[in-house]
Amino acid sequence: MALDHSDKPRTFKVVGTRPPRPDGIDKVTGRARFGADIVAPGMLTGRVLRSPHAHARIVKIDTSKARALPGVKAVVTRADFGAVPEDVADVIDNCMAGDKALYDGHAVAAVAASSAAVARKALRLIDVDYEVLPHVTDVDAAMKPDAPVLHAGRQEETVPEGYSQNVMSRVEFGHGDIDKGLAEADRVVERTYRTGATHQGYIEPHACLATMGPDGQADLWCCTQGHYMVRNTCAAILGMEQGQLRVTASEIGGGFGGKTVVFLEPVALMLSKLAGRPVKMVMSRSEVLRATGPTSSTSIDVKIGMTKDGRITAGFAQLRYQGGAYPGSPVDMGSMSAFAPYDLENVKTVGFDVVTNRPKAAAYRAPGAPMAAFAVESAIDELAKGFDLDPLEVRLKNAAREGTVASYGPTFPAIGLEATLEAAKAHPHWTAPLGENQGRGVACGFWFNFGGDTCVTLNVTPDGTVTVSEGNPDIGGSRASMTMMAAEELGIPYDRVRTIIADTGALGQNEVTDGSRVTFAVGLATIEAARNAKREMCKRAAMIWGIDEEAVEWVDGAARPAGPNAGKHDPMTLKEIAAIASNTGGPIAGHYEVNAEGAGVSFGTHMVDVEVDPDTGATKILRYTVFQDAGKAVHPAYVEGQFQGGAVQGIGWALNEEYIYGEDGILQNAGFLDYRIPVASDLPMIDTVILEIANPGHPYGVRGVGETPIVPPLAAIANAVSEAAGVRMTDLPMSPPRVLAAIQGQKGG
Amino acid sequence: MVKVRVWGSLAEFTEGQTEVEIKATTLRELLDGLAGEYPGLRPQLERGISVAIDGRVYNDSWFTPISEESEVVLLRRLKGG
Amino acid sequence: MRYEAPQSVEAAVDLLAGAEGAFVLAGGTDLLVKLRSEMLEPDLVVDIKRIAGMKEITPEDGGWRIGAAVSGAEMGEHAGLVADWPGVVEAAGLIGSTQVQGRATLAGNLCNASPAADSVPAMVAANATVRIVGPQGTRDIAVIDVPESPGKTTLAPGEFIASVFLPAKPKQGGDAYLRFIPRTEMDIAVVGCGVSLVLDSAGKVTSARVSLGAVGPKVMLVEAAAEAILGRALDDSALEDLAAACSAAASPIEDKRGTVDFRRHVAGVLARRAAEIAATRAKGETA
Amino acid sequence: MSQIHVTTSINGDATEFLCEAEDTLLDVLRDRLGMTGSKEGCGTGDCGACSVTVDGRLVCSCLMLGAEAEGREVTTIEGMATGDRLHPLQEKFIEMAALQCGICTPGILVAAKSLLEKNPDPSEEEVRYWLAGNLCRCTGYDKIIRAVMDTAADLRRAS
Repeated sequence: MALDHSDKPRTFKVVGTRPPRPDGIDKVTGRARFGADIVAPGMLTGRVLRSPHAHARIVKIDTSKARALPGVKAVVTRADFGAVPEDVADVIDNCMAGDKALYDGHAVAAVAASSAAVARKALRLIDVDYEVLPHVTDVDAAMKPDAPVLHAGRQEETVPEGYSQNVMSRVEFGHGDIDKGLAEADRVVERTYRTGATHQGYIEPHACLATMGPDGQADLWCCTQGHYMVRNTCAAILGMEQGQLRVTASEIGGGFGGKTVVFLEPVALMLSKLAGRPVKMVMSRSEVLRATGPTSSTSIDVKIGMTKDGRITAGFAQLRYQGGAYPGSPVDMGSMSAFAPYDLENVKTVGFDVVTNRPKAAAYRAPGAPMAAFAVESAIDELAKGFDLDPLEVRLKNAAREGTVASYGPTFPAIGLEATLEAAKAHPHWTAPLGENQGRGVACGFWFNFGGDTCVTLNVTPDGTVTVSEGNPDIGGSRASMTMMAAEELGIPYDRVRTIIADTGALGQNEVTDGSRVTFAVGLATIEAARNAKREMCKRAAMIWGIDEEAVEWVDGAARPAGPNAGKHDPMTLKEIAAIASNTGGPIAGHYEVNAEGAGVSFGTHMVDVEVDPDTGATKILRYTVFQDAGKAVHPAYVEGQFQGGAVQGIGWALNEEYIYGEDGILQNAGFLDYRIPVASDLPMIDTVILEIANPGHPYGVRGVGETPIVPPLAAIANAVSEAAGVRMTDLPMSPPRVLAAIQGQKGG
Repeated sequence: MVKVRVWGSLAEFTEGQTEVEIKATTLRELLDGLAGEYPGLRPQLERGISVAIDGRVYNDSWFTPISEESEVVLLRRLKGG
Repeated sequence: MRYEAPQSVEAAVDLLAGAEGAFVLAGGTDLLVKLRSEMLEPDLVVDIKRIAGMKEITPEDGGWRIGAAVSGAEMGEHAGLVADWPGVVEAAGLIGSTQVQGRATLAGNLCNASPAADSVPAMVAANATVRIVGPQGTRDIAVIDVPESPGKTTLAPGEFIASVFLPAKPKQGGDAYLRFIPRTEMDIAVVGCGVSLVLDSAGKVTSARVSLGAVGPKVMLVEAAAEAILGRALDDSALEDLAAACSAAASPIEDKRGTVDFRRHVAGVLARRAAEIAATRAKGETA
Repeated sequence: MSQIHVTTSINGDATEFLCEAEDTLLDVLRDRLGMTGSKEGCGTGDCGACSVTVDGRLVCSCLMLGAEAEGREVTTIEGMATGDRLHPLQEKFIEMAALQCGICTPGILVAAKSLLEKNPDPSEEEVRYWLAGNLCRCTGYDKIIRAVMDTAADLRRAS
């Protein structure tokens, strides 16, 4: 695999500029077609019936009255799917409940009807006989041996005795000797931190349009972060061959990890199969909140020791994440990332993956890491302040750098944490004066970043323009980045390249748009595809000139003789070579397929000023600055956008967002009215500082940037609020009632 | 022989060792070697793991070369958002 | 469901009286949410916006009559209304987003009968009345007498509110409304407080009305709070007493929006802050 | 149940449609008229993605019945550009990367245009409060607010 081709420091012509995105006009005129924006002839409307109980055995479902309603064309329950392969069993059970409904909002049946009104009516005619069971939604309660059990007999061998069967697995990471380290400390902070469950909160609800014919061929249009994943998962569930199912990704109205799994798609396909007509399904906002992936809520014990000069002698954390109704919370990611920013001799994390009667957690931007960082960075802040040490200096003193053995095992190559801390220290924000009831917080964050299976095909048209086909939905400007990298590599102007997102029939397997992988991995494949096309074009020029193809090089968008021995020939531009492609062997293309492993990790440091109203506990964000290593910022405006968006999602998580369950296990706030994501008037501008410490694993040095920005904010804001309020905040969200109670408790105590 | 570091909770299945030695020149040989020497690791290997080789993370590329000097660390399978 | 848009009050009354499950549509910002969530399934929706006068603000007896379909945005653009009852206008202006402001009405906010309705404490403090039309004719009642319990009003079947009347602004009077929400916009009040007061030339309170929202099953007029400041200058001690009276009067529940302790405490905090704004306005200063 | 016949103007074009009494204006625009530029993010007036103007007033089309559009003048995102000329806000949003996924963009543009028509020189705070009912989850609003302020400044200079 050709990953070790990192070019020496180079100057870029296109990369690093801020051209208009290719899909810009579609998106500002309303022409862009998102998940719900498509129709098909004869289309039916699909709707889902959802459990009103947090935990119930489904004794019987009687759909006969619904089927008899005029206009109803198909009704589906879990029974229609039959047995499915083991690796998708939980997936289909989450899309359509089997023996038990495991959370409020769990799908139990679906209909396809001639109109939305008929579909609505049909749902009411479905009789479900539920045997209501005791439920549990809190992570600590779910771990107790006497907690109601969701799944019996599925516990991994890694879980010790004494826990409920809801504890699905246990992981442990670290090195050194915690007790020895703690003994060396001048002070030890030991606290429990809790975070509420938050939702990714994309503005576009899940939507799809499925068409399946009696010949077994199917077409699916949907908003997803990965249409290849949708294809593979749906094919497995429906017992189809992957090649028979063509999935086209619509424009996607946000995902943040929440659209890396299927919810409606297999159901729509089954409805279409049974009805023999296209079926469109669109979730309502309340369905999105009740039944699609939120994050884990967590409970984390931290114990950190520090010497009075600020050296961390030991770090321990026990992390308990509930991942909703099925195993697979990101507690392993949290456990691996918790102490990743620090060079520690003694470090240990233990993680428990717990199931509860809540919707199955889906990935959310650096899944698992923000909560762990919240706990660890809060404790470090408390220690630093206790010794009256500068919190940035303390972090610098302990910062991981090249050669540090990471808390999760490997030795770091060149990384950018110190650079972000130094930039933070030098920034005017750090020394700006603060007023009464105001506080400043800082925190660091880490994310792994991924690569994965990736295909890119680059075609040269007869008139010398270039089209790039990639297989990853463009969630925030990636078409622009790919276009830029192709133009850069080919040495042609940006506007001579057009990038499209191809459907599953057009390219090979592509990993989901996740793990901050796209600019890294698809970018790498785009560059390599361009290099292959260049090689071909050099060959064509060599044919024309009658010289060896090795004697031709590609410079500034044209083939040239590589040296004096190659003879004197005028350069042939891409356009000139394209024009004679038919005469020199046929169309010119470059393609590249790779499992792009070796992504570079990423670090960031956030700084925030807040003001807390001591009479109401309300927090106002006054100033916010993000410092992050981007490796190489391909389109800096969209890099800044990732930093800003991640920070603001973090602000929501820190201050107001949370899933609120009643005693009855029913979600109380399934709407944007009471699931309170930040609005424009809540916020200041979000300043950004992009650091560029090249990733040796990418030809241009690119690192993923999308996820890291959500890791530090929870702790940075908690540290700022704690300073402003004069009391250490350990539970998120720091909603006004919680902050006011803490302030009053402090006064009382 | 390649030295392989395993994470804490896997040590239970490697006779308490957090570092084991496996004869391997590629990732595939490494995984096969681990499963052969330490059958207790098999459930975890089947669930999927990531491997850091000299600080870079690999998931599936069997023929990624590993040298005796390589730093090899088993990781939980990484997933992103 | 049937939709009708009658041109006269009489036609509207006939339609409403003639159908079970009939609902009035003015701004629709609550009604459509309930339709959408299937909380309501009306047989008939009567759109009153095409009835003459429903979209008008007219001077009357030194005060202002506000048609039932006048939106918050329209109120905010009416200079006379803003000058006389800034608290009521601001309260109406707090309901929802700019988009919601383009439609939401005082009458609708009142008839939705939510204890957390923003404009209602402000109207109660201003001693506003409503004109109700119905099969039995026309009657005027105080705003405070409209809500009965959460989601229920005292209006009889077939009746609807045709207009809201804000009385003449007292000389040296001022009003204010404040609410607490977790964000800066788009939330439902966790606590709301309306204050309307009149000061004498020495700055002492000669009359006051203090109301609270979201701390009981319906908006309440807190007479003890008004008494606490009556005859006094609004110094720290008077404001403390006002706050204490409001906290004592609050009988909130704990829900997804706030705790009992929080609501009690913040009721006092808001009363104090709102009284200071109202007093500033009473002195003819801008606040 | 018979459908309601509505005569209205949409983006200046005389338009007639039939709808059910319970259809919202958003349902009509998207499902009956094929104008899918207005988006449904919540259906409850909390996200602003369906923003349109009716007789010049900014509203959520999900909070208005289609039948209420009788005789009104509705403008949507589809009417924002003039021929092949983008509105200055549309141009600025592209230039300043004021969108990421783009789902909230139509509603924000319609709302911002309505603001600038009413207030050509808004402060940052005024822009933020005017747009508080338009949720964006990608951008953190920074570039959106800057783009609106910048467009306002351009328009003031041009006039």
